[in-house]
Amino acid sequence: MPKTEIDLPYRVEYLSILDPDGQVDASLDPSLPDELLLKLYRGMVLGRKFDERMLILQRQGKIGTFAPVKGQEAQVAVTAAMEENDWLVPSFRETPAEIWRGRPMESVLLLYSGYNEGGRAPEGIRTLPVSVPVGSQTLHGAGIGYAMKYRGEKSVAVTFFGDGATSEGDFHEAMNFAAVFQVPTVFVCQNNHWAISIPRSRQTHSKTIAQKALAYDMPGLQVDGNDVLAVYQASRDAISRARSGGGPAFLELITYRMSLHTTADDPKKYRSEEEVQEWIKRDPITRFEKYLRDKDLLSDEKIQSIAAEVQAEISAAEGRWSAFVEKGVDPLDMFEWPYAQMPPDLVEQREELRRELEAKRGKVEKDTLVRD
Amino acid sequence: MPKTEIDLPYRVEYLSILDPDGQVDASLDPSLPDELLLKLYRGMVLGRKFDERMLILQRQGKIGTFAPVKGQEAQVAVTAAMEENDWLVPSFRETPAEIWRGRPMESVLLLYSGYNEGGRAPEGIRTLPVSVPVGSQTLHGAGIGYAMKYRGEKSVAVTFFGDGATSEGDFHEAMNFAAVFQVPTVFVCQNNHWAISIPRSRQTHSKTIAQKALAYDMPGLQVDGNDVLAVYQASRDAISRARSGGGPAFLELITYRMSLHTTADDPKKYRSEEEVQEWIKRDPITRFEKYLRDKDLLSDEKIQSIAAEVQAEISAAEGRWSAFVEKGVDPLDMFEWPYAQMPPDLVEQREELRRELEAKRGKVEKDTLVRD
Amino acid sequence: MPKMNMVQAINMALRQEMEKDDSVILLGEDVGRDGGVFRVTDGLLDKFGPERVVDTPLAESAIAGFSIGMAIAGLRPVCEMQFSGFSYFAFHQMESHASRMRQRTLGRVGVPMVMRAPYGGGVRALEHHSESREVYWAHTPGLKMVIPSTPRTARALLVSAIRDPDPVVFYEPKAVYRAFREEVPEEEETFPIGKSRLALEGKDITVISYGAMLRPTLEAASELKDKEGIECEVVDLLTISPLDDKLFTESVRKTGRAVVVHEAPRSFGAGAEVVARLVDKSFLYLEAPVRRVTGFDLVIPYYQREQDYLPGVFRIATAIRETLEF
Amino acid sequence: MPKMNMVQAINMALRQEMEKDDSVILLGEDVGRDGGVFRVTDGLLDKFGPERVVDTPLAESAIAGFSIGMAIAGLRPVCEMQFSGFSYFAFHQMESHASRMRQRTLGRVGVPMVMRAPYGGGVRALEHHSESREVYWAHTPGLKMVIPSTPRTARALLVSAIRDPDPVVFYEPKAVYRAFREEVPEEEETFPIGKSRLALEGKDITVISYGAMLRPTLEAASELKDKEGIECEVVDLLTISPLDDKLFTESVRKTGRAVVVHEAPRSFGAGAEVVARLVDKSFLYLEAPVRRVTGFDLVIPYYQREQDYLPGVFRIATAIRETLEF
Ligand SMILES: Cc1ncc(C[n+]2csc(CCOP(=O)(O)OP(=O)(O)O)c2C)c(N)n1
Ligand SMILES: Cc1ncc(C[n+]2csc(CCOP(=O)(O)OP(=O)(O)O)c2C)c(N)n1
Ligand SMILES: [Mg+2]
Ligand SMILES: [Mg+2]
Repeated sequence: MPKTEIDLPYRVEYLSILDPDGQVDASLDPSLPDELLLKLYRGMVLGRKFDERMLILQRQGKIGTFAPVKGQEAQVAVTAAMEENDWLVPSFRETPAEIWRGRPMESVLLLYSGYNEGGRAPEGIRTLPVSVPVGSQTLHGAGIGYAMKYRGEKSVAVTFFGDGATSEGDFHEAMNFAAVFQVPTVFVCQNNHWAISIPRSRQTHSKTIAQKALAYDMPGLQVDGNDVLAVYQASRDAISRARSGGGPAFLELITYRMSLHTTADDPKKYRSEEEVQEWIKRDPITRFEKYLRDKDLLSDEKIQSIAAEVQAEISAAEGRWSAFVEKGVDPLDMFEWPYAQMPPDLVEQREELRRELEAKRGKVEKDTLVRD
Repeated sequence: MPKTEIDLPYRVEYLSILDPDGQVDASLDPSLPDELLLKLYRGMVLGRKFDERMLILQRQGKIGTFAPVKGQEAQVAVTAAMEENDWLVPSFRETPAEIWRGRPMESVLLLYSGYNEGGRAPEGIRTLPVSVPVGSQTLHGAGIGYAMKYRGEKSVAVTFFGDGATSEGDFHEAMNFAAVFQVPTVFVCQNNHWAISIPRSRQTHSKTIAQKALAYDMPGLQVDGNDVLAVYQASRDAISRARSGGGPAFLELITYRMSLHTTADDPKKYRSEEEVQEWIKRDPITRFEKYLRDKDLLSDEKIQSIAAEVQAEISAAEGRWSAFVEKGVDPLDMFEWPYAQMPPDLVEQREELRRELEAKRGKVEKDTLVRD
Repeated sequence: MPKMNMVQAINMALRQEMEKDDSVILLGEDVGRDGGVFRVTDGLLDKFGPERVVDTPLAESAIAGFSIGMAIAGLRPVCEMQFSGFSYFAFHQMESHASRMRQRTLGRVGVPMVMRAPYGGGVRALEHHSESREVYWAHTPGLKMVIPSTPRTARALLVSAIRDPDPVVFYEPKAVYRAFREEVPEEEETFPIGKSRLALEGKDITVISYGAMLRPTLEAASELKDKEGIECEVVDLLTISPLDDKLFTESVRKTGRAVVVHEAPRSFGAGAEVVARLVDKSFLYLEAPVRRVTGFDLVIPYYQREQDYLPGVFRIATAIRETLEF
Repeated sequence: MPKMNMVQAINMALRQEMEKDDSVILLGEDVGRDGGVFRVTDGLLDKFGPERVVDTPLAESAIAGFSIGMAIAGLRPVCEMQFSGFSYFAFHQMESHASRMRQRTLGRVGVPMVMRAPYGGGVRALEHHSESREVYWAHTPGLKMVIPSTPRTARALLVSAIRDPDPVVFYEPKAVYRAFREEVPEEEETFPIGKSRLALEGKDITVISYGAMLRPTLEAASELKDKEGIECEVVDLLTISPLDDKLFTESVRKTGRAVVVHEAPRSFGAGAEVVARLVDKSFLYLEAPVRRVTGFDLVIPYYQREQDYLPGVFRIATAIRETLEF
């Protein structure tokens, strides 16, 4: 039955610049300054090594559950394309990106070792705290974009989320609001192929995630998310477009969660070792190393020295973290946080806990009766 | 910057068969049997006249708030394309469709005159009750589709919703689930151009609503929703495709809410009389009348006699409704409804109300003390 | 002082705060061109323009989440849920983020937003348009839950809510919207969130209520006084959470008896918390069980039966009398 | 009788009901291949196949709404919210539809679904993974809200929940999941929803608790008995709503004193309802105020402080002692 075709001039493209073997498409190479290239490399190495260190700390019982980021370190290219006054609205797998934007590593360690103090970022940094409820933070990214536009600030909000997050209604509502109000918000989907045990193919029926942007007449681009040059290029385009009033954009970064979902997860239950091996060949760091070597920006010595520097930084952060842990915290602090001004109920409840803690100390000293 | 284009062979088409002047595209005419054509006509006329009657009853204070359907009567073509064992999952602007599927008009009157009894449909009819929370019912349509597929029943679920509903996260989640599980669910969007005071253009940024289906690799078709032949044709295609295992489909019916959002609404606040006049020219009934006259299926007399029949039906339903109202209801009934078995709390609370009602009657008889 | 109904009083509060502070933004479904389905925001679009009075797409979670983003970035959004019955679409945004952001960041990031919603029965509306479920919000730490009872308290409390550094859920008793007028000063007036007020002084019994139920409560009190000489002390909670238990527990120390009135379902309703506080703080003064005069534990029925569901003067007066007779 | 932990007991309940009735379907995030993040559904995919153990996309509202549709069409879906902290994404589906469909249709359409969710603190988890907000559901008419405390009660109650013609929200105390084992009969066993049970007989004071808090409550009782000769009667609520107030109000008529223990925030928590029922039904027997031993009115802090937040043996025992000394 013949019908009229509606003219919808949308298409979804795929951007790749540096291939898994480290071969660059010269015509696409953004030719970034050496300094930036090395900074990107360093950011990725830091992300990898900090992740490895945290896994050890977790296995030693020194920190609790966290979400490893291994394989997704090219995310730093997104933050590299941002300006200081832009807003980062992360999910929970953006540790390298958060660090890039100034979050101290000890803050990350504090969070994952069960201290609420891990949520107190340094003043003045436009990075929101980790958001655990999947997809929900995308709306904050849209709302912040609205505020920037309303204030006439030339700042952009960049929000991260996973492939799984695109199934949540909040994601859809955020895309719709962003498009209707044409806010300067860039949506960055880290399609790492898994949402815990659910593969991308069973998360949604569409061939690409990028095409979901077409539902809002928003530009959607698929990017090799393990190609730091492509990620940078695509992010810079989307961010500068948004900054200059061009509205929101959507990026699907094709990457892979090489490690566990979280340290409580056992991926052997649901995915094959072969698949993981396939993706290890597409490691974002190895191919970038090759590119930088080819450009004579890296050598064995340089790699060693960067690794050493990074290790030292991590150790220093661990030191600050240990000092904090050593010092200990006051449980009574918890009553200070919920409201700008403590309501009478919480004043009373704090007093209850204070008395309890004192009584317990008394009991412990006298080694009597009731334990806890 | 050159990028690779991803091959996404999707397009959105527009289907129109009978134009606003009643001219049919002969090559597309589905050549429906005369009986069905007349039944469709009758269903639309009934929808229109019942709507008009309800508006009068509402203005007389005999019923409360309701959502007029004027202009959207071609919806009966969707139900006409359904089989008896299919499921209708309506929103709140599908009165003609519900009636088509066997909901008695007095049930509609009961609902809008404040009787919970208006929610008790006749046993055995696969039509869900009116759903007020916008968009939420689409998920039920998807879930019912799953049950049909699981049971191997060859039944389809058809869910209706408005243009505004496509902004709700639930709609997106329903589309995604339906596509992932390839359930026999047909999504029917009545794009009537308004969601209360919000025009379609500010509801979402996309050129069409149909293209939203592409986000789920689901077929999406735009249809002239005031063209009863096109609506029938498109529905039949989508429903039979779903029935035979082809998965879900999405239809955007382009129509217009000619009347009020609800009887509590004043559209003069937000839309122009010219726009309404433009759409009156595209009335679904007038053009179909012309088509049927051209086919010699309708004449002035026949039109009169159908109108009279329909009026008689409406009056009869009103009579049954009045009889119910006359008889009155027992407030204590309300405790029977929430659970299959009344929990002790409700038994006690029913007793409280019983005592109160008795005491009140006593008071009224003695004309004393405290009024209510 | 001009006399206003609650719709006008809220409209004035919004207008004046928007005039004072350009970070105050309204958003919601139909709040702009249409002026809100209850006309609460009427005229504000023309006065402040579409950037500040924002007609949004139909999505409650987005309205809340967008507001959270705005508030984080320094604005003071006042968002509307068209009816409280649809605010649950936004529940996870409020619970997961609005209520927690300050705690999550140890005070660094606040969410100074207001979520307004008409609530409650008595207006012969369709399903989902008559509920009273303030406990959902009151039981959520980090939020404040406010319900004014009159035009003047609505105006003063809304101004305080807008200026509050923390998120406030503001339920407006729609049965009161146009029910009566009250003098409301043109000049600035605020009322502290977290404080209740004495609506009527009395010595025989304390009746605790809020929102739309305050009127039948006061009527019952007045009839009982006139006809039987019973003097009720009536406490209007105004803020449900954090709950001000000082006024009513002290009142009960004086009267020895109490009744609590709300239209929400009884079980796990706000009345239970009032009783628990009374037991906690005025136990030795309690001379009778505290009666809860409330809606029943079922969804409020459609309008033919809703007056049987809602507490009315008769039910309240009976409970007061019976409590006094205990 | 085999000894099982709660994870195994729930797994057995699911398996046996699925064997009996092919309308029972499991669905949720990671319930299939992965066997659930707590392994509660381990092995069921292999046994029953992907049509009956359905790994869904990541969307809670959809999981609930899809289940509602399934239930309407004659299936008995048992859906999982991965953590109760994410169940609020589905709140509007449960409030607007699951809880109301029977009432809306005057009994014609029921929604026999179960929504399972691990809840509560004590497992050193990340934010949103440790909350206890059962009141949201308990205050929602039309739903039933169940919280087992042990492997055996979990198994018996879940079987009853699956067979219940009305929607049941089933919170599983994740701190109990692997904490201890209990004998659980292989043969069919149910426990009526809407009934509480006597967990310990005693004469001095009634302690009312549920879920994960039952254990420290029983420990406190046992220490108080051993060391001070105090005999606590402990009531395990099991069903939060509809609340069985018969057992505990009768117990208090005997003991004259009560303490209620839960980990949810105190204000507007389930403890308030228990107190209100005691005041309503056992007022003249109450010799002391009823103490609420609860979480505080703030979001449960991260794990370094969570044991200070959660009621423990010490806090419970102190409250019992102080109530007896009143
Ligand atoms: C609303 C919500 N539901 C469920 C969870 C539990 N959960 C945490 S991460 C996750 C999978 C997320 O997948 P994806 O969005 O692809 O991000 P990724 O973990 O791959 O980075 C789930 C189900 C959650 N945190 N929030
Ligand atoms: C979740 C929810 N939010 C708000 C409302 C109030 N409301 C009722 S109808 C409506 C507009 C619906 O627009 P659309 O989906 O286009 O359907 P139409 O009314 O045009 O048929 C609104 C906002 C509601 N019923 N449910
Ligand atoms: Mg993922
Ligand atoms: Mg519409």
